[in-house]
Amino acid sequence: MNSVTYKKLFPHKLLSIFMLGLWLAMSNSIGLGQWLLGGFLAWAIPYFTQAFWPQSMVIAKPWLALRFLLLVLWDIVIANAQVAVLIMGPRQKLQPAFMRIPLELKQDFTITLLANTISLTPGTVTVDLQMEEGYLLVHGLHVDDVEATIADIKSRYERPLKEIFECSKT
Amino acid sequence: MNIYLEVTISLFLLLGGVFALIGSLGLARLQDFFMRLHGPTKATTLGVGGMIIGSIIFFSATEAGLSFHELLIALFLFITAPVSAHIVGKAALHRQIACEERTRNIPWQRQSDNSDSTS
Amino acid sequence: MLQNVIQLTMFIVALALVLNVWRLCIGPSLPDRILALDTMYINTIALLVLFGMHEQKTLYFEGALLIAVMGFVGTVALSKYLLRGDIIE
Amino acid sequence: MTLLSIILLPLLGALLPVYTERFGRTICAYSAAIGPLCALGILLGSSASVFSGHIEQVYIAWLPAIGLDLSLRLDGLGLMFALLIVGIGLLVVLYARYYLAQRDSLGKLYALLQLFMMAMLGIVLSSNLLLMIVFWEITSLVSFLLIGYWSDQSDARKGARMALTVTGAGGLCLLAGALLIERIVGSFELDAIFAAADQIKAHASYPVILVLVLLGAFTKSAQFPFQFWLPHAMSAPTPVSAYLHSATMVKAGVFLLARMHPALAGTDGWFYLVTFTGMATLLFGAYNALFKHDLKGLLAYSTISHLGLITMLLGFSTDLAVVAAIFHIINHATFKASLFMAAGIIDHETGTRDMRKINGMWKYMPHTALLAMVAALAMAGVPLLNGFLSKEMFFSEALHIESMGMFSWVFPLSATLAGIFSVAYSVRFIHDVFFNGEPVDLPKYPPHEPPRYMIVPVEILVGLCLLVGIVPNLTVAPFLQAASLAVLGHDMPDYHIAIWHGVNLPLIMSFVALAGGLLMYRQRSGLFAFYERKYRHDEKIMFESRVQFSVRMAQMLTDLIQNNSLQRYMALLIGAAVVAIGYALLPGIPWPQDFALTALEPVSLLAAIVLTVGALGTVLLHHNRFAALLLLSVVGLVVSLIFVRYSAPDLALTQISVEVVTIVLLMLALYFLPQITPNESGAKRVGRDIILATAAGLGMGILTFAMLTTPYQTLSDFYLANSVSGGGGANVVNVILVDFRGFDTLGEITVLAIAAVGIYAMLNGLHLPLPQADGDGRRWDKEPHPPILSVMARILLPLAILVSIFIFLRGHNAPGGGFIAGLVTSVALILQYLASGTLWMQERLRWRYRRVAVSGVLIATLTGVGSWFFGYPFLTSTFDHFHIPLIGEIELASAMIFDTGVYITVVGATLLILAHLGKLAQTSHSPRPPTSKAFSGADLNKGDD
Amino acid sequence: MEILISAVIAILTSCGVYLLLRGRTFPIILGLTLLTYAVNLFIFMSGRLNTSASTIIGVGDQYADPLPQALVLTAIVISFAMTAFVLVLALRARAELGNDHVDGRNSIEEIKS
Amino acid sequence: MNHLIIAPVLLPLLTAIVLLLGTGRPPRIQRGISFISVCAQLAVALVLLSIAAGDQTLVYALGNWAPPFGIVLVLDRLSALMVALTASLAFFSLWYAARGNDKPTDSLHSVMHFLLMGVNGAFLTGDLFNLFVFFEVLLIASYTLLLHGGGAARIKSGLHYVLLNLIGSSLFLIAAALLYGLTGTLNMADMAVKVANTSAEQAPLMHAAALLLLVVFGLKAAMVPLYFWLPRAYASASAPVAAMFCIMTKIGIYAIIRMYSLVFGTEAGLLANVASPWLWPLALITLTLGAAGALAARELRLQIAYLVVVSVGTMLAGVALNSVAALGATLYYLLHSTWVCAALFLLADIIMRQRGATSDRIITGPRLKQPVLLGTVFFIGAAAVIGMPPLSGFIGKVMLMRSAVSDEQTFWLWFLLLASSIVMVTALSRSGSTIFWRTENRTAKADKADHLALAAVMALFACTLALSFAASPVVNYTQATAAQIMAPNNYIDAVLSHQTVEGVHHE
Ligand code: NA
Ligand code: NA
Repeated sequence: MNSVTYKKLFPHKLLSIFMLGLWLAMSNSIGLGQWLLGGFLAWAIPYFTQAFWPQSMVIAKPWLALRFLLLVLWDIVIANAQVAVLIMGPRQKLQPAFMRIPLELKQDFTITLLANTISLTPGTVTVDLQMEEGYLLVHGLHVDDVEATIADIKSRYERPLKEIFECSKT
Repeated sequence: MNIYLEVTISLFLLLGGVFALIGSLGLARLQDFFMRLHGPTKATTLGVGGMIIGSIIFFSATEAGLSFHELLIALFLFITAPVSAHIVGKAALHRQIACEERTRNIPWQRQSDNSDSTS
Repeated sequence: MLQNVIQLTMFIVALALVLNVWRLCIGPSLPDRILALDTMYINTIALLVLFGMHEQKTLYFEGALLIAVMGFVGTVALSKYLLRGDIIE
Repeated sequence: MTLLSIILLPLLGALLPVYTERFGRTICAYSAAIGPLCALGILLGSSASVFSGHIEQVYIAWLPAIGLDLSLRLDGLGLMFALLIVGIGLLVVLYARYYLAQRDSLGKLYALLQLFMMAMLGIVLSSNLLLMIVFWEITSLVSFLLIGYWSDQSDARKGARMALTVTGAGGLCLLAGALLIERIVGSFELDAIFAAADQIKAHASYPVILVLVLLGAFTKSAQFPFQFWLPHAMSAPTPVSAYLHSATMVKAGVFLLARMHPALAGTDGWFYLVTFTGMATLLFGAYNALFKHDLKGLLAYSTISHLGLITMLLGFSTDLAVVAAIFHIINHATFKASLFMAAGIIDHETGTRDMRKINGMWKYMPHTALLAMVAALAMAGVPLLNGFLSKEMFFSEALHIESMGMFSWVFPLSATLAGIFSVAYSVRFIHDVFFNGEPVDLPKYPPHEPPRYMIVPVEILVGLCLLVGIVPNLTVAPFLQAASLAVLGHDMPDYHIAIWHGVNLPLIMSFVALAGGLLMYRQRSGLFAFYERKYRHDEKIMFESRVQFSVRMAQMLTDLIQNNSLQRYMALLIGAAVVAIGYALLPGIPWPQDFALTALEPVSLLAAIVLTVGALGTVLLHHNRFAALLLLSVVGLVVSLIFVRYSAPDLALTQISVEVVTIVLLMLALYFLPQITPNESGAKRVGRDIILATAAGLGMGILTFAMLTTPYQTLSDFYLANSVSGGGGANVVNVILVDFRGFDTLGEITVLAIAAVGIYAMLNGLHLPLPQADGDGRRWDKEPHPPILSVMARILLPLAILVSIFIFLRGHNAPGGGFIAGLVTSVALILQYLASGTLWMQERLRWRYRRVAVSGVLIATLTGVGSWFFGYPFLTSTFDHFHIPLIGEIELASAMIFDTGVYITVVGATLLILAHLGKLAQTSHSPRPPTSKAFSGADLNKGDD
Repeated sequence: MEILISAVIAILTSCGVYLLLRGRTFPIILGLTLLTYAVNLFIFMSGRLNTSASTIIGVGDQYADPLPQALVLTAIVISFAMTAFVLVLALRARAELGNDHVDGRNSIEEIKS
Repeated sequence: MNHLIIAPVLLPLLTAIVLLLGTGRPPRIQRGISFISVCAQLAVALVLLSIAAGDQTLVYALGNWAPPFGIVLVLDRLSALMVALTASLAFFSLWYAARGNDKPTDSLHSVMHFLLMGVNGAFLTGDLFNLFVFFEVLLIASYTLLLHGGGAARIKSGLHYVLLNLIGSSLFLIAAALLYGLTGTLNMADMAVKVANTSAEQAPLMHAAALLLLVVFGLKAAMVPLYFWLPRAYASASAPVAAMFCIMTKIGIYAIIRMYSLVFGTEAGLLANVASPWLWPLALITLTLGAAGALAARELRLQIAYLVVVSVGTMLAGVALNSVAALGATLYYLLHSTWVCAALFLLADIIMRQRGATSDRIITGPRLKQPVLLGTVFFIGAAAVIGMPPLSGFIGKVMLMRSAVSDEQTFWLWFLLLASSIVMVTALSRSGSTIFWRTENRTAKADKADHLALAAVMALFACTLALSFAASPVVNYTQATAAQIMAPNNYIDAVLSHQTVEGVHHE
């Protein structure tokens, strides 16, 4: 089996594994029947929908990815508390700002991940993406220093993402 | 179900509930759209997350074996919430909805106060 | 105790829903209203999760899952309408 | 059967001429004559037995359930009439052969004439009153076609319509009368009716019956005040007039009077109604006839007058009056038919019927003139002619009626007066046409004698006038006797028809009439001037204007009610429903007596508040359509929460999925519609609508509450008990859907498939103006597919499909099933459309959605059909458990295949609808320059074009 | 709760009916949707209020009447099909008649002229 | 077990599916499939008719679930008659349509078969909710058919028709749910038993449900004040559709007869004959307004549509009289009016095509290409629809008039029937004489009517003539049908004692 047909037969291995896990979680059961059925579906669905998602994502550094994931989760939880305080606090003290974050990332997928990460972590929401000009427009709820926040985002989220997904081969 | 479990679940639930309420409060009381956007996107999502954890513990304790399927809901929410926020924000941006005056770098006012501009 | 906490949380979430619908009514802008609706979807999910615990049944899981999917699609469609008018191009 | 053949022969004759017309007019005429000739032969053959008092009868069952059967009789009255109908009909056939112009279709005329003859024969030979009415109305119908023969003439059309309306209406009255008679007698058979004559006359509804039957007779026989249609029927070709207005159509009315005489006559009601109607008609016709300048007009009014005479005689009801009436029927038929034919000849040869132009015809066509003059004298009642005899009898009877006491003199007086006029118009007919100087401005000049055979019918008829007039006992006596027997029911009274009874009062009256008539004609110029001044109205115009008026009234009424306003129709429909509920609950709303209400829950209360805000908000914000849409979604969301609250997770799943698809759909449509609903309802309308809406809401609320608090017993225990064992599924709702009530589901997915097919057809070729900006005039965003959205949508697709398969597979035992799974799949694919666009999707998904949808229905249907092969009814399900090592037990149910059909249908239909609607913008055109205000509020003010 | 549910159905009906009586297609369709909600709830209520019950055999010990639920499902699907149809019909009407009035006339225009 | 009962539902359904799957095939093949199917349906319908004539009520339990738990189809005289009438109408409509009146072909034929499925299902089903489902099937099909061919007039009337019927469907659901909520059953026979035993407290609610159903069926039947949708809709529909639609009002009438004899009939205890006091006056007003509309109409097809309204009024009056004689007469009249009105719609189409731009407006226009032939056919049709003897309309009316009992009934029914007849005489003589006689001095440029299309029209008229001259067997059938309807216990017994097939669903 050459690599092309192999790739066609199993277009998204990672997705397949993920889906199998999902299936087992959904059916709330780990019987053999569910493994078989889930395994079949985890193969069949990506196979039949591959036309919809042609480029496959490759994680170059899985451990970094895991670390990044935990980081983001942590950020979500901790900083959410801050936002809660901000929301409940006096409204007039908030210092909102729009920020343009210049992008080093090139791929749709990673940019999307970055944008979503920014949105999920507190205080910032990605409201626009300009691919040609290469920046994300982010709204911050309470930004003391615009430049610092941009730099923080770039180092905290963009760089790891670039390493995980885009710096692999090519 | 033992009392510690109950307390844990209760904590998760109440915390989640409070976050959800705060998110909605933010939506209700903040001054402009872009500020309001933050509340639901995060607080509410996190709140639901908390409740889902509570639920997972609850059902894992009451039914036989672990019950993970609620996790799927949280997964979906965390995947979709930022995209929702993005697309609504984009719409607002497109419509150039009035912002609080103190907002810096309002994109459609770039010509007038370029001084503060980033990049 | 747990039942009382569940009920209380449900009440809190319901209160959040009322706040959402208030925002939905007063707007003022259409994105505001869409945002309010989207929040309502999420709060509804919370309500379903809580209700499942209240009833001690897992029957509402699919409902919550579906609301998550449908709420997302709805929000996307509504926002796209404001952006492009033609939501399917 | 011979009787039936008498009726059917002309019917055959009706078909022949249409076919033979192409072989020339003579052959056509011969072929037309064959049927009537045979019928005549049969009639004459039967006459001997009729004379001997025998009544030949035929009965063929047609519709015994309602008493409508082919029941025929040939008695004296019928024989006499049948002979007139067939005999004069034959002469008309001959006459028409020469009368009709080359451009007119002779075959059509013959066909109609014979159809008419058939109907007339039916009337006079019917032994069943209902059957008689059948033929009666056929004569009305066919006369419409005959009078309208020259359909390009406005007069002909109007005359035809008038005749049809008047005589048709009379026929319907007669029908009502007949039905009333049948209620009393229990049969439509004449024998039964005659036998029950006393019973009828004594019955409370006799006056109604009498009036209804008389209305039938009077309209047909052109009695005052229904006479007006007859003069206008003169726009028919003359052969038609000669036939309809001498021997047939108009005589049907007096025939009916004679026929029903045994059953209805002999009461005061009959006497007054019939006599005075006849008298009024007699005078009215006679008076007007004198002043008509149209030859046929004169004859028409004369006909009216003579019909009045006959009616009056039948009103007298004495035996001799009846005999006189019958006698005059025969006489009038002969002389009037010949006069019409003569008039037609003159018209034919001169090109006009205006007596002011036609003068001195004696010089040009002496033969015709002689015949016409004899006939006219018969009409005037001059001795030695048949008219004289019956008129003498009439005078004599008029003198004998004493039931009016001291006022009985009105009868002889009016008879004499009518006689004077009758003489005067007859003299005018003779003098003004054949003498009175030279013709003026004739369209055809010089006139000459008609073709030889055209005049033969006139000769025969005039000959008959003379024969009857001179030797009545050798000619008509037996017919008269037989007919009288049929009408009176007993033998003829002792009477004697003779030319000379000695000098008696009737003779003196005749002489007064003759002298008076001549005198009156001499003084005509003054009378004419008087008439012109006094009497100028045209019944045709009046009738038409009345019809026009009723048409306008109908139009006003219809436009008033049917104003094409959906808002009104909706209000009426909803109002009807409100009335239905209100009326039913009026006697008392069943409040619960010992019903424990469930406690109010705070969370539910909050949810209800949210729902109320959503619903009211939708209404209040409905002018801003997009905002209303958002509020509507809230309502849907809370409704699904209610489903959850009350133990219906399946419903919640369905509701939430359908909701989103519907919202997407609404937005797809809203793009092409105005964004703002104009404020166009006035305060009154809004007030009305609020009242109606409140009433409807109140009604529904009360119904709900009453239902919720009423105990009930349901079938559902059966479903709960049999779901697992009989349907193989734990989710009872799903088992009901795919098994217990799978037929409903089959219908439901068929609805979905049809909707898809219909929408596909509607979208085909639909072009809508493309809005270039949103409601506020903002141009659209330039980016059609935001990349973040596209990426996430693609990631979500496999996940969503996984979820949908999960929901499908679990559906039989847990909330879910084919329908919801189908919606989830559809929504996942719609998300791709939203995020990446139609073109992108078309490259990846090459399904033809219509086929997909239909295939789903096919799968479901075939699953159902499959059970036939096991000897079970449609849709019988089967399932079994299989134990597979390592995996465990697996259940396979045929219902799953059915559910697959549902799934496929839903996916196909939903995607067809949404994808094709989404494609609309690509196929639509953009008729306007892309200005920023192109499709906004201004749109409403400018109107779209 | 019975009163609350009745009130909810009453309000949905009233709002739906009011919108149904408007003159433009879009509000009418909104009204139709509201009325459909009311009707679906009404059908659902013909199985009475069942809390803490289910229609899944083996889940819980109380069972709700499953039949009305099945009927509502059918009704939802059918009304979805109908809504889609009437919506496209409204578009077609807009194209053919030039406006979105149900009677094909633009009443503001008429009032003005 | 006789699977033939379900054939009137499945045959058209499968035909429609096959036609849609075969989209793109030449019209010839599509028409062929459609026509063969409709012939088969006609044959099936006639067999069913002969079965039902044996006075046996046949029950078909779908899914082999015994009534009242599963859905049943019930074949009695009435349903057999209606199914046969539908098949005959479909036969002629599709025959006519196949002569070039069916473009785009695939959608017309397939949707027509979907319609047939819905109509037949509605006639055959013995389940109230299933009746709703089939109503929806036939309605959605009818919406599509009504719009077939497009154009502003169709769209406008279609919009009204669709929206009104959507409300009607909602009302149906409310009524059905209410009845379920009170009786706990949807099977009509079972419901009849339960309704008959209604307590006094429940009676008002039942009454409300019964009257709501009357509104629903009244809307379908085009009863005043719910007839508004009909005239414009019928007048603007394409000819084969308009002809086929002549069955639509009869579905409402059928439902009224079925519901208010079986469930709310004479034997329904507290709810006996709840519809009668409404039906009678509304029927008479319908009759009157229909006649006025026919007189007022400015277009021929609109006039015919109003004649349909008149026939609806007539039939409803017969139903309201609530006796075997009246019901028998009504059913006979139903056959008559369906055929005649359908034939007139088809004829109007032929006429309209020949008149070119003048179309069917009742004004002076060019001379027709075949004035005598078309005129004769029109004349017969007009006479039949008015109720002139000896045609079927007359027989039907006489039967109906004879069935009136009380003086008041007699007066109003006779008066209005006869008055409407004379109004129709005036109306049709005006339109007929204008169209055929008051012509311009030029002949229409159009082609002669297609022979086979014309033959379809004439054959349909021939049915009317056959109905007139061979009235006796038909009247016997309809009278026996009426007797069967008025004795609903046979129906109830047949359904409730139905035995399912052994072997499945039995533990
Ligand atoms: Na003269
Ligand atoms: Na589009």
